[in-house]
Amino acid sequence: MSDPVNALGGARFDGLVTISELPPQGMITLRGDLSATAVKNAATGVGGRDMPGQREAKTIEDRGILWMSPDELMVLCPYHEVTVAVESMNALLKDTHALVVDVSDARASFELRGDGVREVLAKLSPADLSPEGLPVGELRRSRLAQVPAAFWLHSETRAQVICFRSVAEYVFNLFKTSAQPGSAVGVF
Amino acid sequence: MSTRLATGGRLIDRSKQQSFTFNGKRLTGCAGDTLASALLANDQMLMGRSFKYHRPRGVVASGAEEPNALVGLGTGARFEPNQRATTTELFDGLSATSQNHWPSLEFDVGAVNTKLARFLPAGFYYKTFMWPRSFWKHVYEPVIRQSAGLGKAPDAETRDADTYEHFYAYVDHLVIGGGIAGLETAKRLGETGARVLLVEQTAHWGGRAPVDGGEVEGQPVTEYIAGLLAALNAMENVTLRSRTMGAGIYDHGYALAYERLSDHAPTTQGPRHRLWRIRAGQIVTATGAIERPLSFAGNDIPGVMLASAVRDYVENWAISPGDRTVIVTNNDDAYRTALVLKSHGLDVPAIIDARVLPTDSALMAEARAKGIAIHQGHAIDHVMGTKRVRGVAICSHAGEGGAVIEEIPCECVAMSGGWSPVVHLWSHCGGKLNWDQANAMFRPDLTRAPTGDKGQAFVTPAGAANGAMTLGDVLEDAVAAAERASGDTRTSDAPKAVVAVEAPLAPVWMMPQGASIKHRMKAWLDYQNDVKVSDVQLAAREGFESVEHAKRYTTLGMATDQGKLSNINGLAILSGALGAEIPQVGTTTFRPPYTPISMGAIAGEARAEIFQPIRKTPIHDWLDKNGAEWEPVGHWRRPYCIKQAGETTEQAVHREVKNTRENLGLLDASTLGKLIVKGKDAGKFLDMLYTNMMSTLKPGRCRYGLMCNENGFLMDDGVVARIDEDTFLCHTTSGGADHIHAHMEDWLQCEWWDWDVYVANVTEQYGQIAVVGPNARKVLEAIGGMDVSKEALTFMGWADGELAGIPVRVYRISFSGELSYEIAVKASYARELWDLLMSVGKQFNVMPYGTEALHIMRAEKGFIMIGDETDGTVIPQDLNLHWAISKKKEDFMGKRAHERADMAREDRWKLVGLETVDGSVLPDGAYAVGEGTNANGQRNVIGRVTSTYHSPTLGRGIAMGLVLHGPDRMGEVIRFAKTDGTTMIDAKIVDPVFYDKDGEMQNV
Amino acid sequence: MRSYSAFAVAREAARYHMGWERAWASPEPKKKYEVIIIGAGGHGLATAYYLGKNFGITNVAVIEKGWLGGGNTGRNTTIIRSNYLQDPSAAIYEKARSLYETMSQDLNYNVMFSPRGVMMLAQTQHEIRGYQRTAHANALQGVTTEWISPGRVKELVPIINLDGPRYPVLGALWQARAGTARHDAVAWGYARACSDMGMHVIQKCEVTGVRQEGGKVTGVTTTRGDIGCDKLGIVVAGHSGHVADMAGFRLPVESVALQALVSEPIKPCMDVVVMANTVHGYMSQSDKGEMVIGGGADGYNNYTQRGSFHHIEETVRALVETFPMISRLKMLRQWGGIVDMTGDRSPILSKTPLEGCFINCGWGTGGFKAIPGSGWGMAELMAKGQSPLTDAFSLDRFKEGRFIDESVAAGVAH
Amino acid sequence: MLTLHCPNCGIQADETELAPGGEAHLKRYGPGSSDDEFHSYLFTRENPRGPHFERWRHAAGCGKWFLAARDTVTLEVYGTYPAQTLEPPQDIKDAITAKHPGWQWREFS
Ligand SMILES: Cc1cc2nc3c(=O)[nH]c(=O)nc-3n(C[C@H](O)[C@H](O)[C@H](O)COP(=O)(O)OP(=O)(O)OC[C@H]3O[C@@H](n4cnc5c(N)ncnc54)[C@H](O)[C@@H]3O)c2cc1C
Ligand SMILES: NC(=O)c1ccc[n+]([C@@H]2O[C@H](COP(=O)([O-])OP(=O)(O)OC[C@H]3O[C@@H](n4cnc5c(N)ncnc54)[C@H](O)[C@@H]3O)[C@@H](O)[C@H]2O)c1
Ligand SMILES: Cc1cc2nc3c(=O)[nH]c(=O)nc-3n(C[C@H](O)[C@H](O)[C@H](O)COP(=O)(O)O)c2cc1C
Ligand SMILES: [Zn+2]
Repeated sequence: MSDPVNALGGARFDGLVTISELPPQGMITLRGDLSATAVKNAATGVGGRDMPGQREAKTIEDRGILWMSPDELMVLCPYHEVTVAVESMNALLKDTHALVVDVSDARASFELRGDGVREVLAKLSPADLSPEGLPVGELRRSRLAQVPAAFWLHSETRAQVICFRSVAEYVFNLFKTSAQPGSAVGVF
Repeated sequence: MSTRLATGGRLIDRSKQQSFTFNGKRLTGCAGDTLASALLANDQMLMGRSFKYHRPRGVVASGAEEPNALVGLGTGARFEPNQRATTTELFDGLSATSQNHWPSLEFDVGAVNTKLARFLPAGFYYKTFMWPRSFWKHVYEPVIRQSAGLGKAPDAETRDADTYEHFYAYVDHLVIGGGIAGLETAKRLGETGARVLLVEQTAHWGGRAPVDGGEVEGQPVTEYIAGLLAALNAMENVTLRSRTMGAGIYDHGYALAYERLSDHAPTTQGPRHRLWRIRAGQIVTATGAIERPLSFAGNDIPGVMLASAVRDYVENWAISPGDRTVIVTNNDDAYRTALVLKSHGLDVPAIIDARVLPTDSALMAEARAKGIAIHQGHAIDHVMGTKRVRGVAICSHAGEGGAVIEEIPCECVAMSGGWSPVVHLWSHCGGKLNWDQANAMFRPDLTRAPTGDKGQAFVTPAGAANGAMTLGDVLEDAVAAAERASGDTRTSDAPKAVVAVEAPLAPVWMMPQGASIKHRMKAWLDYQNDVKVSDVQLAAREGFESVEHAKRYTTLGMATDQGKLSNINGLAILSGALGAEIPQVGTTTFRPPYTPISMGAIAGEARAEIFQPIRKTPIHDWLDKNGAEWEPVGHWRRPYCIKQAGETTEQAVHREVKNTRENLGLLDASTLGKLIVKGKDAGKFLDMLYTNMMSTLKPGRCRYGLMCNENGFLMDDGVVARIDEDTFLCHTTSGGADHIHAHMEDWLQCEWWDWDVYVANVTEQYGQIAVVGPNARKVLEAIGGMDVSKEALTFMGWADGELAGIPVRVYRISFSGELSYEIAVKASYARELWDLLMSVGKQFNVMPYGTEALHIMRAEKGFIMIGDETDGTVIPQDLNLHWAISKKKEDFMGKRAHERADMAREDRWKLVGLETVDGSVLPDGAYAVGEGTNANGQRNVIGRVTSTYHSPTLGRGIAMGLVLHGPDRMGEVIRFAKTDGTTMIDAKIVDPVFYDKDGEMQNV
Repeated sequence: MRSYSAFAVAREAARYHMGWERAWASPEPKKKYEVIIIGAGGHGLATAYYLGKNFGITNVAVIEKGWLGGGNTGRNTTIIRSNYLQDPSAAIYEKARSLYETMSQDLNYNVMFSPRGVMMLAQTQHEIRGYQRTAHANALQGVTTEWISPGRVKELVPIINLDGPRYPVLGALWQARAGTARHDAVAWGYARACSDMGMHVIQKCEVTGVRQEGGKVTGVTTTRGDIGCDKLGIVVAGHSGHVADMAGFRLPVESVALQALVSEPIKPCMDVVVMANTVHGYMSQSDKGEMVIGGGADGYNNYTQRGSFHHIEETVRALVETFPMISRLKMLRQWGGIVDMTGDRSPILSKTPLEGCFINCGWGTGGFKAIPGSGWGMAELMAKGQSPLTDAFSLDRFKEGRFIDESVAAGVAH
Repeated sequence: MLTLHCPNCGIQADETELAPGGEAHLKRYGPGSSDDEFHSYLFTRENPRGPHFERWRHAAGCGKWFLAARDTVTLEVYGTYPAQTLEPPQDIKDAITAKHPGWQWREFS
């Protein structure tokens, strides 16, 4: 078995910001009662960060935990650890009503770097992308043009976007358009 | 003639000459010109033709309200019809053409309509053109269409060369209009620290004030404005955008703004327009006021302009509209125009003022002091000239016209009928208006503002838009608006302004007051649509009393300027004709956009490739490179077939079917929905969702299931696999994945939230490859890694394992009737597995197949297809799927619905197989014809085709259909009609399973 | 009533059009009428007209809360076609279409029915099958339709983009005798004809209550007083739920906002009506030159005549893709209407639980085209208690599960 | 263009992130119910001109359903609340009554 192949083979575009498709990333959907100890332990054990609060994205390198909804987390870990991670989480949750599923291959991720990350996103998403509306470290699930996506800012100049794998090319093309040279808005 | 003055011009840069063409003629203007000012500088008064009568028309206004000076702008892929010359900034190389005439602007055959005007009053077409009947379609309508319309249609094959984009913005305050009111309000709001966005439709800040003059806080108003701008620019929390029009206000604080990024500089990189979609806490409409024309005979002749526009042209662009300008007015403001003209050395032979004032007001006195003759109590009887003004004939305003006192030669008439606040944006979302009798205008009723999601008022007008007309009042209102919007009443006092005190205006709706019918037929209200005073009066006379009826009957206010100049005058005429008060008659509805916005901007980025998302499977690229003929399935692309060199589509499909039945076929089935359902109540939940029993399924096994909606109709089907005691994996149709996922979440969240069930959509986690055909097992064995023998992996079983080291889950299910394995593999490895199957499969004659082969094979087996056999009106019983409807379950979705009279009916059409007698293929969707006709004279029908194919396996047409008492009529021949309704095709009712009735092939 | 003609216009021109009489009277309500119709939209007025014309019942009042024709009749995109799938629909819409052909002459009012042809594009295999099914059904229903090739589509609509990268045009269902009409004129023409028969069209009179005695209707309460009647027709489109409530019954109806927009007028460039259901857009060009475009409906109850902007965006996006040359045209005006959507998206023409009270509603997004047919059937139903045109559209079909589902083949309902 | 507060994720969501789901607090009728009950469950709707209780899903967001009390004429939102609620909360009913004295709503169960 060779290496996993992501949707666009690591595509990249330089415009108002630099867009790059990120390499495969372990992503585990964890559904359960987020206040239950077993659920917390399962998440933090693999994600390597504390439990996030509502809408928080807690990440460090390729690990982390994203708050997706009141009963759902996305746990991030290195791609090749995912099978083991799922097993370990399932073991912890043996007696708890919870669901752990590997969704690493069902997603595509992009990184946006540069001064204009907020506005490149704000051309596509109806979310409030001002610093007040989306502080660094807050996860926003919304849409990018016509598809759902989740994104958060690691810093004022670096954003990460997760979407479904099948629309990776669409999303990448959207970014190519919203980051096209000469289209800076200059509001944030 | 109109020309450029030697000096002056606030907005132009004489050092930058720009060349442009108008109707092919090369002309020059200056940077800072609008197309209108540049044309006037070149003595091009005549700019277009009106809609109905093709009257010669010149520019009447200087801004967004312009109804006449519309041009076709640009060429080819950048051609745009109906662009207003007054809001088109000049650039080097601009090319414009005038509209609505043939053969030329100067000599227009259509102008004969002007001669016929008397026969073409409002609504004449409702009364004529009725006979002979066929003439409407073949004669009258084509002629009407040809002479109507305005600008040229872009060429049929035009592809817009520019791009567009959207931008979503959230602000506490959106201020629309960058006149002095908007600037002052924005500054006050900015000082609170709130997020403020200020938009101005033109390229310049300050609105009317720099032209109208005055002093604020001891400074000339222009300096005061510069100070405001500097302060605003310095505020981090304030964003200013010029060339950005507030286009519409919608519910819950939503607003659209239309930014024109490169219309003034078409060679700039980047999008042409940006549509801002703003969510604002509060919106301030500081949109100013628009001057009203006066209704006198000949008020549409080129050279008749609004007084404020004349002033603008002189001050902003150093245009002399003519050496001699007659002013006609009912208010003091127009005197400013006289003074401005005078100060530039131009002649004002007379000011005709409909009012009779006991004493001179300040502006009047000033005018008199400059030696201008003022004719009080007078009116224009008519304007002389055809393609441009030659002079005016004046009469007493109180009269009925015709008694001309004096004729005054002039080239320009500057008219002012008072001002109407721009209340459009205030009104878009329900803001109400009051009639202000003293100023003869509608102004916002602050107690009836548009309300937002909390029931709060969220729009506030400011300045002239709120009916404040003098500089001092405007500034005071701007401060008050900031207080209203922020709720903060502790702001400092309004800046003090010094302006001339004006005498009150006198409403004048018709000039002279008792104008005769001949005059009224020449007094224009709506210039573009050629609606005259007489038309509105005719409408009233004929019973079109509601202002909405009058609008629709006369087309008043329906032109591209949306009645910015005409509406108030029109409804005043209407109320006069009805003997009603103006407020009782009311206004028509203000609708977005404020001025027209491009379709491109509305569509935004969604064009071509990214018009809609295309979903791609991990195997998509391989298929694309290897001859896939794509078919859209939802947002997915699926290969209809995979063509080899030289093949037709049909040949490819038949080859694929044959090869799959004889050797080995591969199908990319990745688009199939895959939903994980887990929890101790998962079985119970699926029992509710599926018509059959799922809770009894054993781990390791699969079961085909049907889903109905609550209304009883089939909505999806698929194979459910039980993974373990608590976990199921439900396959859905390709189109159904998201929908069924949402359906499950709906019931779990909203009805059975106490059940322990979680659902996850893992559709895209896996590529799914169907390995199908007699050689299916062989290829898997050749690849090696797991036991796929008949014994180890029985029909309708599944197993986890590895193939050549790639982890897979293999389901032994078949939709083709052949030996078949569906292999789920992580999407990141799907391509690798596919490649492996293709290469190892070579020795077994592997070939990929597409959706059409899939459909044919399932039809040969008599399997139903959601969307073919079902259409939202079909219940499982219709398809003889009783075996899949549990009798044991007390309840499941659709069960109650099936008990209703119509669904329990004996004579519902039922599924059967159909074989044409001659072996041909039945047409898709054909109906079987019964005896006679129904009460409405329609042929009675007794069935219809649901799917139909040529079966390469059987070498004949096969079909399925729903037929009245079908299953009881095996062997009977029924007749299907072709689309001519008469040609019949005979088909025999047969069992729907055409191929391998005993299922031997799939059970090997 | 003086008749309209070119001659009359010329005669009037000589006296500066001072001699025209009112198109309809503006009477005070009487105490009682034989029949009251609530709602002076197209359907209400047509019902009244055919009560008079076909059944001689002229003691009729049509009561309108605003100005006649000001509801959806005055704000629709005017598409008239009858290529429906299900028999009952095809029957009533085809009846309507054929009445439209002679309406100008029947009413002596030019409603500008323009049989310019309506084309429904097929852009997926599924749509091809759906439209072929409709074509087959139509052949047996006496509705002339035709399946046409992409080449023929392009001939008829030169501005269309046949090979959009997303949804190539694979063919179309073509109804040559379908088209458009001047919507306001339909209401005005009927109102004038009703008025001429002595009926009362009473505007600015809102019905606020339905009066009944012993389970039988006796009249209505209005903002201009009580008015009695023997029979009552409720024909109020988006307000049906509200008025039915006054009459004491509830409906399988929800009111939502449906939008439309027009571009600035341009010279003729498209002579037929094109509907592209896959991408959700349709467009025609009016005689005045605007491109008339239908937008989507909100998915939630809404009594504002506004609606949400994203529907406009979706529609315009689809049309720019289908007709790229409109990209640089401009939207002039957008508006909304409140449409009444039933559980199966087909109309209701029916008796009601209240004796003597009839309802005609649920035309939703597509009832302009049905106006004369609906009026014809409704008048028969009210006069005789039964009509083959309306039989299938009764209220009880929802209880029985006997739906008339048109979404089956075509998807969109205009 | 509505904006509704999603009680599940705390976002003030734009209408384009939301999917409407029709009238709220309907009681499901299954086998054993009368034709009338079943018919009114499936089809008969309040469709009020005024306050309305309805279902919404934060579709392009947290994916969760919630309920909203919204006026169909003014579009005022009296409040949003969890989907797992059998009857509108009292504070929302109070807010409605304050705006529409005497407004009646049907029985909830
Ligand atoms: C944007 C849009 C586009 C459309 N496009 C098409 C199309 O292309 N083709 C097509 O066939 N159909 C179309 N339709 C649908 C069509 O407009 C309607 O189905 C049709 O006009 C309904 O006519 P009506 O007479 O039933 O209702 P309306 O014309 O709405 O008339 C009902 C009348 O009842 C009055 N009323 C309500 N309550 C009361 C009361 N209490 N007392 C007194 N009077 C009352 C109203 O004021 C109104 O005038 C469209 C609709 C819209 C909104
Ligand atoms: N004395 C009079 O009779 C009289 C009458 C009217 C105005 N005025 C003078 O006009 C000035 C009024 O100031 P004001 O600021 O209220 O109005 P203004 O007309 O000066 O400014 C309004 C501004 O809003 C812009 N605007 C309008 N609609 C817009 C839209 N939809 N989107 C973006 N921008 C838009 C205009 O381009 C303009 O710049 C004062 O100087 C006042 O004295 C005087
Ligand atoms: C077929 C059709 C064509 C229209 N053409 C125009 C037009 O050319 N100009 C215009 O201003 N409005 C036009 N309208 C829109 C009306 O002005 C108006 O917005 C619509 O009838 C709804 O009424 P309301 O906006 O008063 O609520 C048109 C409407 C329809 C139905
Ligand atoms: Zn949410």
